[in-house]
Amino acid sequence: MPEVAIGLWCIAGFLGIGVAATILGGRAIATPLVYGATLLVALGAVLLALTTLLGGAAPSTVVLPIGLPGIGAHFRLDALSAFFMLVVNLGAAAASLYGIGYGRHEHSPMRVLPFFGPFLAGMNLVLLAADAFSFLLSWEFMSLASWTLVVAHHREPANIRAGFIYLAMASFGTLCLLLAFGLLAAPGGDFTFAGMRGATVGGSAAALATLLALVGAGSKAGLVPLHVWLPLAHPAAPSHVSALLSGVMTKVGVYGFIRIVFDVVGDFSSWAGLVVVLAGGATAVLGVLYAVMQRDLKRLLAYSTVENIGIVFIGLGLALAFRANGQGPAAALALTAALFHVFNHSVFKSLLFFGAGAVLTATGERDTEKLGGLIHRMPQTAVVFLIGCMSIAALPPLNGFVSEWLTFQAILLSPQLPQWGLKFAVPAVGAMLALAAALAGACFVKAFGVVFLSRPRSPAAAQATEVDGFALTAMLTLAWICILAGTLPGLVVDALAPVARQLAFVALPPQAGLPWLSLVPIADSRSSYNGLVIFFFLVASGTMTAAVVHRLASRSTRKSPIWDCGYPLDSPVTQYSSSSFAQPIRRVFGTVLFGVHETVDMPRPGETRAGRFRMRVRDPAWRFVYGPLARGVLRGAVRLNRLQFLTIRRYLALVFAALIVLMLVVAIWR
Amino acid sequence: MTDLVAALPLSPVALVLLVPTLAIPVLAVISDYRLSAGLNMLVSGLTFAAGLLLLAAPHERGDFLIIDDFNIFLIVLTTFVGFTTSVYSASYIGHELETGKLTPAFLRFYHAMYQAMMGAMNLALVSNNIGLMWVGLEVATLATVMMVGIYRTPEAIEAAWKYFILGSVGIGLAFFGTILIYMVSSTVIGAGVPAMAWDEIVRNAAALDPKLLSLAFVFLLVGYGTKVGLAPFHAWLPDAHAEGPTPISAVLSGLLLNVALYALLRFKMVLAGNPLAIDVGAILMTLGLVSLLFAAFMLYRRRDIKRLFAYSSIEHMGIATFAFGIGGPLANFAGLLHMTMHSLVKSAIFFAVGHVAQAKGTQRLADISGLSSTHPVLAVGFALGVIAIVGLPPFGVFMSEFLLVSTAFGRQPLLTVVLVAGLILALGALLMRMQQVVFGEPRGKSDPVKASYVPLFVHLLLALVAGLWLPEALVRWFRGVAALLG
Amino acid sequence: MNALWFDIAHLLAAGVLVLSLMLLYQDRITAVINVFALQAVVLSLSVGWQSVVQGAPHLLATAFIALVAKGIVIPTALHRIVRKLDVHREVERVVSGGPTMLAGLGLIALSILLVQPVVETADPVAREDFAFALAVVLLGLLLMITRRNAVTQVVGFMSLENGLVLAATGAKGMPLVVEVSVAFSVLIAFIVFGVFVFRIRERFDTVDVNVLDRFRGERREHL
Amino acid sequence: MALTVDTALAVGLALQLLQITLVVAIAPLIMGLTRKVRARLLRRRGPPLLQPYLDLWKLFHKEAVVADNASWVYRRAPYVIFAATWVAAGLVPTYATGLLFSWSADLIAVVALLGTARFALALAGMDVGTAFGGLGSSREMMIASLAEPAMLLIAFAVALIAGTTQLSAIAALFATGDVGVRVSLGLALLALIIVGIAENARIPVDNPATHLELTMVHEAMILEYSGRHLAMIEAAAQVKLVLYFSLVACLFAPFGMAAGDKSWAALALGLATWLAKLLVFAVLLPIAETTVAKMRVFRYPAFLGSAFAAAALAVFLRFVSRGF
Repeated sequence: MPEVAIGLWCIAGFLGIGVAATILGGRAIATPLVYGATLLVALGAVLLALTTLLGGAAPSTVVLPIGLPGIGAHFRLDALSAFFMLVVNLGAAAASLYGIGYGRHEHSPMRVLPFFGPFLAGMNLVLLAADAFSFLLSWEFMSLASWTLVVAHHREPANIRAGFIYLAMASFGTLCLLLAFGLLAAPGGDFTFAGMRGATVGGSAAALATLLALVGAGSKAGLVPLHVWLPLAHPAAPSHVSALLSGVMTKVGVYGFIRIVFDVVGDFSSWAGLVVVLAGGATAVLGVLYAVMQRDLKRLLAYSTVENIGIVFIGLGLALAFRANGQGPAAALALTAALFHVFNHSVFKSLLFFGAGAVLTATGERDTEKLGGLIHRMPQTAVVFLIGCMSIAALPPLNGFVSEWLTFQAILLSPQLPQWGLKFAVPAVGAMLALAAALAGACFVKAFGVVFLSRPRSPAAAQATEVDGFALTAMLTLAWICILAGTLPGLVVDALAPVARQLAFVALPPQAGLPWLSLVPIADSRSSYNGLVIFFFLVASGTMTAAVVHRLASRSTRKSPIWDCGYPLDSPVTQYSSSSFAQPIRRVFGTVLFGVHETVDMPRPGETRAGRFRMRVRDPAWRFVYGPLARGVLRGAVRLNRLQFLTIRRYLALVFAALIVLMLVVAIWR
Repeated sequence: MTDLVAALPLSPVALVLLVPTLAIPVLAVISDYRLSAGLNMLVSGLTFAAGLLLLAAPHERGDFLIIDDFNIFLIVLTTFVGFTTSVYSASYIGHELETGKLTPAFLRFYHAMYQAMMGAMNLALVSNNIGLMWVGLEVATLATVMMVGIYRTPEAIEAAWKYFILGSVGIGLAFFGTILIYMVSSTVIGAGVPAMAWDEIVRNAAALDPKLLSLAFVFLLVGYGTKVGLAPFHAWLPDAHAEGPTPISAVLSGLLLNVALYALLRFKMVLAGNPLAIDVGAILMTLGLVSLLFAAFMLYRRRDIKRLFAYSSIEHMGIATFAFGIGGPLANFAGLLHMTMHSLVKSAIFFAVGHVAQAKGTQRLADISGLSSTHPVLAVGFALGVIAIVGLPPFGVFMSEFLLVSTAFGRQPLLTVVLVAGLILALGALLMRMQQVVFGEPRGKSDPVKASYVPLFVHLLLALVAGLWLPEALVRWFRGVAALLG
Repeated sequence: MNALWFDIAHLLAAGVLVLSLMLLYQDRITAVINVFALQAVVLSLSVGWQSVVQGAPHLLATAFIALVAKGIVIPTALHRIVRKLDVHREVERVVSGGPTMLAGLGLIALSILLVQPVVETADPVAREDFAFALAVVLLGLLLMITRRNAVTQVVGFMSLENGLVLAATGAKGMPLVVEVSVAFSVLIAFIVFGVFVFRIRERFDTVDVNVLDRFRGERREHL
Repeated sequence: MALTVDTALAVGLALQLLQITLVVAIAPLIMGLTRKVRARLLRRRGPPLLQPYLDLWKLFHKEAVVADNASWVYRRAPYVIFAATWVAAGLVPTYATGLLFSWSADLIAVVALLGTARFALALAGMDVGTAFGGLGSSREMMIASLAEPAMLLIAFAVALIAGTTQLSAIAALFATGDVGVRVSLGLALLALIIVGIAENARIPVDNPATHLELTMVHEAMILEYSGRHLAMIEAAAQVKLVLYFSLVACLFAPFGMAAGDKSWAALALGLATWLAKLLVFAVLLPIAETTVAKMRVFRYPAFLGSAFAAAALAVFLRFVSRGF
């Protein structure tokens, strides 16, 4: 049986689990059964993906007699699909494991369980689909399934709104992709990817298709300004689903872009690269700025997803530009960086969302202003969450740094590009990337510092308890993946070689054989990084110093109340809060971009009322794009609505007028 | 009338026409509503069976009747939806009687009219004679007028009256167009019955006078377009749907609009045969887009759940019309598929809506919410219906819209952008309402509904299957007709 | 065909047209009804003449129906309604007389413009008649939308239908003409019936002014 | 000198270790020197040169006072900070290029390692949950977010010229002198100095000697620390200063560094020149500091923005001057 068939069986399994969950109904046993089953299937899919990716098997295809009449449903499993299948199902497996424990807290399981399997099925189906119809069908099916999970907690109006915006944006994206496919299939009318690859569309058509793909897939991945649904929808879902939405489904969006632009469109001009790079840079910076300013933990994570998607798209744009100029190795580097980051982000974002979910179950709070001090109540969660934070903040020796380092290396190759626009734009984007990385550091110092460190800001936080073993196991696994991928990046890069070879026609030099397992993307003289050595040095020097100090110098410590320069106040509100932590950055970057407006009214001396701090942050995307749009639609609706209340005579007049107009048309026709 | 008689004894065609016709007087006298409802079901079932027989029947033509690719399937569809609707209406009117909104006396009338409408629509479908087609459509219209007004509430009477007046004018104009066609064709074919036979006219289309032909089409367009519900001839449609009994809303949206569009397409074929005649495609595209956009905007301010979906019917008729306006094998294919899917899904939605209205005791959207908490099954059916109708997979509407948009974009990029905008607008409005109805805290009263969900889910299942896999025969049929449509 | 016959047919058809033009500028309801009755009579004459010309006896039936139903029965019924429901005797116009007439002339011009350039294969009688019929139909519609008064609107619809009959009979050998004219008479009967039953004094869409405007689905007040 | 492979390895290891130990050993001295010079410039006698060593010694032997609600983060952080800074410093070429582990981290990685240290420091500042700690952390992160883009552009400009981000490779190339003097390099140097000042919490961005909490950034974060923990953080700060000095040295004044052949003479020379450079910088820094005044917090963007502008200009001029 070809690999792709096995993949389809996995998908069938997921769907079957959905059906089974519906049959099982709301029984208590349903939760562990469903998640256990999805865990097994997902692990199977991971195995399949790994064997396909590492075994270097030739792409296998299957055509089922369904779908578009006369064309059928084509499915194909190649290196690209395999890699993303790995990402998707790794996340899926972790989420399922986490869900076994977490799902017990779900108050209406029948709104989650039946849709979990189909959601996973949808994502996998997108990766295997090899003709426009099946692709879009699975694409939209995925959106639909995830939508049901977003509105699972349907009694909060905010979630309903989130679900609506999400589904509307998703359909918009789908229609854009549909238009793109319409262009690509136009010459032959052949909707299979193979046919589209063969068909040669005009330059302008290809360009338009690329743009449409960017918009369509970008709206799923969360490119600014198409990201608005993301921070609403991701937090609305149950946390393990949020992890999938944020860590995995956005990657499927990235896959869609890669599949269409790199694979199906094939030939393109370097300006496309420029557009994508700029879009990525803007997304990265804006996304992380949003993130820093959030006080809702899950929304913060969602916005940071936007940032990371931006980083991925920077890499993809560079790859486009290099490939358009026939610079294979550079393209391979950029592409590898992007895919590496895809992998990393899927891992640590899932980890962080699991952590947020743990906090949510332990305290019932998502608002960072009401958390704090959890490191004492939930130590294990704190450790893994810290690892996640450090990885996403791109700190060596963890994995987040490696992918960003690779992206920087690709950026440093940009002077090779002949186009002046790129020459000047790419360094600027590089600076944006650096800015994003630094702000991400700030963002996650805030996240960890406010939630886990400092003193509890609410009784709920003070009473928190550690989460169950399943959840901890899931988080621990992901944390280990972060560390391993950070210290042994060469192996990941080698695993990505087939994908690079497929899309950039060359791959990076093999890394596994290098001395000390170091990472040398281009040439020894050019640049190299060795996570393993750094990790070893850090651990060694740290422990050594500690040991020396403790042995030779004092090791005694004395407990004492907080000093705080002599006037400690024991009310937790005197601490730096989440929004006060963000204040300097808000001031520096937000004033223009987000129309940040802060007002403080201080009671006069002697007045008893409390002082008040009011802050307004306006999202430019809503301010300049969606707000006006919605208003316009409503205005039009109101105008036209008069037509509902005319008298019959007026309606007849309408008919009459139309008749006369048509007759005039006939009269002047030829 | 010779060959109409020759069609007897009991060829499927005759059955399709006779069974309902004969049932009319019977149903008109039976007063016990259970019996009459059952009989109604039985008759509709028989008609459906006859329609199925028609699939096997050979293609035959007479000056009055014709059986060709184009109408066989529509007959099957019509009789099928007619059947399911009769099943649904049996459970629906039971509730109406209990709540005293209807009396058995009215029900006799109701069932008689139901069969009259079914028979008339079948007549319009099978008739080869354009005059006969006209008669069928008009009888169907008048029958529905009767039923729209059946609740005798002021709103209902008002809606029926509006429908009646606009309908009559439409009747007049369509008839004028028909005469005109006859005049033109009679100069070529020669006076008499053959000059009104559609296939004769098509055969000689190239020889006919283009100017008068165009003029005739204009009148037919306005006349039948009124029944298709294309803006700006749509005025009767929303109120008629909203105020009539829900089964009637279902057949109005699911069938009558289709049949009227079918009539228009027959004449489009005629004009397609004449190179000098006016460009029908352009007109249809314009009307289609106007209807689509107009309806999409109107969806946002609706307060009555049935009126909401009535407007969505206008929208979808616009889409189909646009597809036929674009023309070409793929677009026509998409249009036909869209007609089919729309009649299945929209009637399913009305089935659901009817029960919702009965459960909540109101049609005001503002008073309906949290359905998934109080009536899970109904909520699922309703949600699936809306998801299907806005063109989300894996339902059939998605496939038709996929084909339409992807092919149209190559031919009419700008118009297609408008089309997509309209689709998004409509989708937004419907999803917003659907979420409001299905989710949130339950509001208002919520009675248990003892309803048969079978018709609802059968329709949805069919739409689902069609979205994933179209049977070979269906595809062949669509392809054939698409070729005819040019 | 004999030129005289042709001229007579032409004359009668033109008469129908002129009368529907007259309908446009009547401003008293009784007068409107009377003019309509006259139009019906002329129509029946023209139809009868056509039956002679075409040698189609069944058209006589049509002519008879036109004469009886629209020439006698319906006008008397309308007169009764006017008396019963004491509709305002004055016709309230939406557009004043002058512009209406101009529009009417414009419509006539348009219809002739549309039908004239038809190639000569078409039978001249039919063509002439047809131009007039088209004009009559359009004028009837115009009458319906420029008058507020229900009765006038009914009359408008009926004169529209007169146009249809004119066209139908003009088309040589047209099948079903009789059936259709019967059907239309029934339709009109319904409308008149409706006007009477629903006590529509003023506009078509107020099935009783003082009750129904408050009972429209989704009234403006709701918004 | 002909060496067998493993002896070469041993020598390489030794040289690397020498550098790693040197940067730590010498750091307090450099700090002391800057303080001394500064005091002199302010007409004070100032502490003795070796005072920092004594301070560290004292702190190490005191018992550490730890707040009740401090977590393990608070206790581990100083060691992490020190280790990260130390490793970074150990990988910046000082007296010789091409050391054994020079390839294990390039310029970007070194900067990132400092980022790790900063991350730990900021967390430590927030751990106990005081107003000052949070204030310090948030400002520190803000400054970092302003400094990093400039730093990346500096790396970009240098890499444009050297064609690599490998520090020792860059140094080796520039040491040959055939690169010549470039405008871009000058601008990059300027930018790097500004960034360095901000990163090391020197005037005008921060005042290491301040005792007014509201003006503190670095000091505010470590307000709660005492004893050995404080000592580790102080040591880290000193090492960081040395790191930046040697970074400037190896990027912009790489002369005298021992290149490919590690002959004793070359090594000795490299060592000497390196120390000399450190001394010069240690004298120049306080001079610059005394001429300016501490800035308000929200003036930093302008200050660091100038660094960004300079670095960007360096990059773009590089394109132009290459002229294609």
